[in-house]
Amino acid sequence: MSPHRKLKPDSLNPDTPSSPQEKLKFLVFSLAVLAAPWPLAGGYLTNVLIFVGINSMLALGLNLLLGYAGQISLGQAAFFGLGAYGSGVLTTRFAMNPWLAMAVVAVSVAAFAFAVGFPVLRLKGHYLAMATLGVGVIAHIAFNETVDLTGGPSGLSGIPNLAVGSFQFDSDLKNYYLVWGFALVAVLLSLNLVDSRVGRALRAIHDSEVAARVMGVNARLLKVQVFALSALLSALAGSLYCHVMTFISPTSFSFHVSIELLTMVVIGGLGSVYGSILGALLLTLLPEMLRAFQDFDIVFYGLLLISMTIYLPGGLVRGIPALFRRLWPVRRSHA
Amino acid sequence: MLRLSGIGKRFGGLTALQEISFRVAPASITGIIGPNGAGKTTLFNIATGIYPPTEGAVLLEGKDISALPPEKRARLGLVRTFQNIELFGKMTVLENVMVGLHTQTKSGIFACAFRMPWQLREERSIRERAKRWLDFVGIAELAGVEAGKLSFGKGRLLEIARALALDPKLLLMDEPAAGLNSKETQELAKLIKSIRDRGVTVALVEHDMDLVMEICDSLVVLNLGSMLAEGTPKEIQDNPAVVTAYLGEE
Amino acid sequence: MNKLLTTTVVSFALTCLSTVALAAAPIKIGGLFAVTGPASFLGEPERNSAQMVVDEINKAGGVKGRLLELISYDTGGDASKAVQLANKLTKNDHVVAVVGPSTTGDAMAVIPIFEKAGVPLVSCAAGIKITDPVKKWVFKTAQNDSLAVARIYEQLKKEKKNKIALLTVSDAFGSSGREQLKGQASHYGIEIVTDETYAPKDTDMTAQLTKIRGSQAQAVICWGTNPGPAVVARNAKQLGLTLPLYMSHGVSSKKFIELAGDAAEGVRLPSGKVLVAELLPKSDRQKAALLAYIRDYKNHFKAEGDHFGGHAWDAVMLVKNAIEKGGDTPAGIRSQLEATRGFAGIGGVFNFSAIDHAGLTKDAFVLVEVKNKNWTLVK
Amino acid sequence: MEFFNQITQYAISGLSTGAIYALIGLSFAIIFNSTGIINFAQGEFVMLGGVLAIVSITALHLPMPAAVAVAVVGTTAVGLAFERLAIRPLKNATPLSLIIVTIGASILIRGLVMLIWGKDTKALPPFSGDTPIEVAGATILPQHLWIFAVTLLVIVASRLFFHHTITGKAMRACSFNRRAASLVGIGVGRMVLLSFLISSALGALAGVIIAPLTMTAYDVGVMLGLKGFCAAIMGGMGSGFGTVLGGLILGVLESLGAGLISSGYKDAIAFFILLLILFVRPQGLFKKGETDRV
Repeated sequence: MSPHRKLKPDSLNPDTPSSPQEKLKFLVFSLAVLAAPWPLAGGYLTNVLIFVGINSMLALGLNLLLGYAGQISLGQAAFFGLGAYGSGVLTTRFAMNPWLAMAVVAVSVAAFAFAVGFPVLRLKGHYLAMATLGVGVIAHIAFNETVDLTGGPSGLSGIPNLAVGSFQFDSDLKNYYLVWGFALVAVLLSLNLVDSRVGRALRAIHDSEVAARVMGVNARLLKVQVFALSALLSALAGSLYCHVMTFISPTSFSFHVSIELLTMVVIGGLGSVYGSILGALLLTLLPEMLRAFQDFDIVFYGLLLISMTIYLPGGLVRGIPALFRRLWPVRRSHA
Repeated sequence: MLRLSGIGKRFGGLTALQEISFRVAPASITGIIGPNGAGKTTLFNIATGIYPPTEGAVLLEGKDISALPPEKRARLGLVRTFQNIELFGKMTVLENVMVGLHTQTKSGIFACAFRMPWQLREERSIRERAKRWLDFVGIAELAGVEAGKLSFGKGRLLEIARALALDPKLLLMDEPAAGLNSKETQELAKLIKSIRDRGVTVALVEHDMDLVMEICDSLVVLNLGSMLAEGTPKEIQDNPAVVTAYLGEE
Repeated sequence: MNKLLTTTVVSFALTCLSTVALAAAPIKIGGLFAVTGPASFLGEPERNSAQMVVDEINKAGGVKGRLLELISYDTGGDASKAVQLANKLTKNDHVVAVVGPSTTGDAMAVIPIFEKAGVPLVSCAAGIKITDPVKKWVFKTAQNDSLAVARIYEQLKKEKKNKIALLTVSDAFGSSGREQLKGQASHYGIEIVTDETYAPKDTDMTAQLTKIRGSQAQAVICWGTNPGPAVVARNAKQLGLTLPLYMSHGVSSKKFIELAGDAAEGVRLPSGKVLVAELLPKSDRQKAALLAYIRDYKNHFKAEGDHFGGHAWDAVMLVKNAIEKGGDTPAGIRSQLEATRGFAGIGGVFNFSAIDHAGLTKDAFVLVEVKNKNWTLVK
Repeated sequence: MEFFNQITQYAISGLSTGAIYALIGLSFAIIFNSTGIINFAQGEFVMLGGVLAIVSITALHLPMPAAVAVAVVGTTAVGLAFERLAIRPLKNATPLSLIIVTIGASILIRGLVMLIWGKDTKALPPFSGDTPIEVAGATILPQHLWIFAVTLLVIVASRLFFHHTITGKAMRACSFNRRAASLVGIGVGRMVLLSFLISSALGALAGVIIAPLTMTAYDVGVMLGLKGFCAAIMGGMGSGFGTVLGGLILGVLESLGAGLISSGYKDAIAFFILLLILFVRPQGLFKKGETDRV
């Protein structure tokens, strides 16, 4: 699926829509995800991995928009926040069933993004960046100011855990499988999507919007659709986040979060589903790893961002294999 | 097939085109020629809806399509290639052609994400057809290569295959022979004729006069944004105004 | 697979080792402070104070012959991070009690974790929600905002000023204050005639103050933390606003006077007693603790201790006292915390009970006024 | 009358805040124009300018003019180092990777300032006292006049530089078409370096002159940078008058929004109006439309 690999004609398997390699890759990935908590023995890393899962969904949503369709968004935190607050408010203030709330919120946020998307995605480049940023800022202010509904800056507490019947998702391990269950489905569906008629059209828009339109691709509609889709994924992540945390406050949905997501996608690898996961994994774990440096962590974080962009321009997902190839050059049979 | 009626285009204060009117006959090859800056590419951009004309109308099979965006025109069978080749460089050759089949498939986001059975059927079918188009232009063996890595000549062929995949009624080609060597140009001439023989109307902008004279059924000459002449290659060759315009340029 | 096995064996071995070693090991206390981020003005002095008091205790021989160890993490004022770190403290570090977090948001986010894990949390954040309703494992040392508000309103009532304007910052601190200010107003017969807010990073509040100037207000109450209130004081001076200006305890440190400069003159605010420790009468029960805290802080950090740091000082001392009385198990510490009576700390005199986990009354606050670049007590 | 006075005060307050945004916006636009980079570290230059000036005064006991010089020179050095160490090594950079690098740099600069000079907010004494001046029923501070004056000076200077000097024209040429510029022998790399030099100096200057009003701390850069970015976008990313107008409009919108509608929503109101402007004029307020070339 990664369109960036150096391809010899035979390595792409153009004959099958979903090549066995891709299926195997997904299977291995799923097994790794399912097995990950086991060696961690319920330690706090399991908890960190829950957030990796949530961030993965967010990064994936942004990557579909940015990496595939080539449209920047600096306002993803708005949809994340709408999802979280939507679920939080509906379940606490209106005692709605959490699952129902999640569905209602996801659909409404997607519809909202769809409506906003029409004027916003007409813009290009830095104007688009600015407009999406504006959407993010406005949403963040709304979370802060609608105190009666959201609890304002002091946050909204008492959000219930998700439950199926009497089975409560009330421990790290249960939440881990809950979140990653969603994340895996999102990964699978995204993998399907990018290697399909719609995915090709998105990538076509990215490479040359004019040519894509001349080929009959309704670029404007498709961009708005994928914007809505990324909002949907973000909203779902938000709903999960609020039920896992049981407390939310506006700081978790600020401009910084949008920027962090952008960083995850670029560092992980634009236009790569697994890249989004890698980016989310790295940038969520990084603060944990840098904790040893105490106050210096922010300096290291900045340095890492700069050096990774310089030395791994294609993101981790392309950079790591390239690094391996450079370190252990394999004699390759050239056709 | 295609009728341009009184097309004019101004960019700010600059008049790029004025009073352009001509027809492209069905199943013919029409050449649009003229010195650099005559407004040929601008005319194509207007015909395909990339920008709107300042005045005048574009009619496809008698229907006014002036207000339609490029994607709608493509669905009506109006397709083009580009002077500088606009391929989807990060996609494979085969995928490029499959984008050309976009209008002939229907699966939406959900059908694609959930791999519905009909979506898989559709996918298999367009994959086959895309390969046939690659075969038609003679680059089938490059199906899996990233399009951005193709040579200019092969890229040109891919662009044609991609355009043909739309099953167009009318194919506009912007300088198809530019950057090709003489052997490639010869093959291109053959290809264009075979396209016409499949019933596709072709209009092309071209500087290579040998090619134009060889394959075109009729010609339109532009100069400085205006129509200079219209007629068969023979007539144009004998037209004194055309000769002056070209000689004047040199 | 092989690697997995190794990991498991190693971690198992480590667990055994640590259990064996526990008998001689120090008692581990956790700390969660927002040392970086927008709430660092709270987190930094809190972490410093907590570390300082732990060092001082250890220097003096520890608790019942055992050393204390403070494992403190920086939440950055980010709720998700706070949750991860709370998990780390309870699950990996196996601490017996935790002091912090610094902000109400962080505190509300981590409370469910401590409730579930059964580890006492002594919060340094002020939000009233933290201990109201009472939660089994959660205590707090920071004075409720409601007490600060009551202190100001009493003064206004005394001066017969009953029309006021609010200017609060739109973050957790400001909105909690705003809620209290609005909630208690009617009780004191006070009417709020304008209710304005500003964003934490705003650099100019003249628009809000202009609006206030045009209203009927007889006094302005600004609720925020540096640098916002300093900007407000300066803007008020610029506009020639002559109304009495009240601030919150969020700016009760020398820093405010330094930032606001001349504009700080005449500003009043409720503060913990640490600001005016020298001025307190000898009879004040807190005086000894306050002077000791100020002295220690100056020795350790060459800076002035403020009452935020005091919250952490109180928290650690409370935990230490509880360990002395009730042993080093989380449950033992919890029940001793709840039994604490008459502990004279920095924030006030604490009296916890089964129905009160905040433990302070409004005597914890004094009203101070800036005169000649220094704090004076308002009588 | 009181209402009229209020409105003038809102307008004047808005204009003075707007002038700050404009100045930062200009420094944004200069880098964008010659390199196409949206420099997310721009706000950090502003912060650095203010912090360096304060440190020079409090720690080094320098007089104000010397402190200003230290701040501008120091920040410019950081800007140049940033270009050399982070921007130049990026070969075939995409706009996105450039954004990430500048985000990284902004985090790095912020972190270093925090470690070296602490987290406390610091204040710089005003240049010429703080006795309010009355203008049409509204009051401003002498420092505001400094801001207006410097903004004006910068507009004039940049106009002269970009239109009447060889180097300035060369920089503009780079912004129009880098390839063509390099073909006619303009050292594009040098121009990029120069644009970072000018932009960081300008950012520092902005930081110094606003510090007496807004005070400064290691973390003020983000918000200021964001507002400057908005100003530049509104002005169509030009390096001249458009950006200044964009900044002023943003400032006045905020101030009027806070005074007349709701102080809590003032940023939201400002952004909402900016969005509407963008929807109506997708190319910014002051730039003529461009068409895709194929």
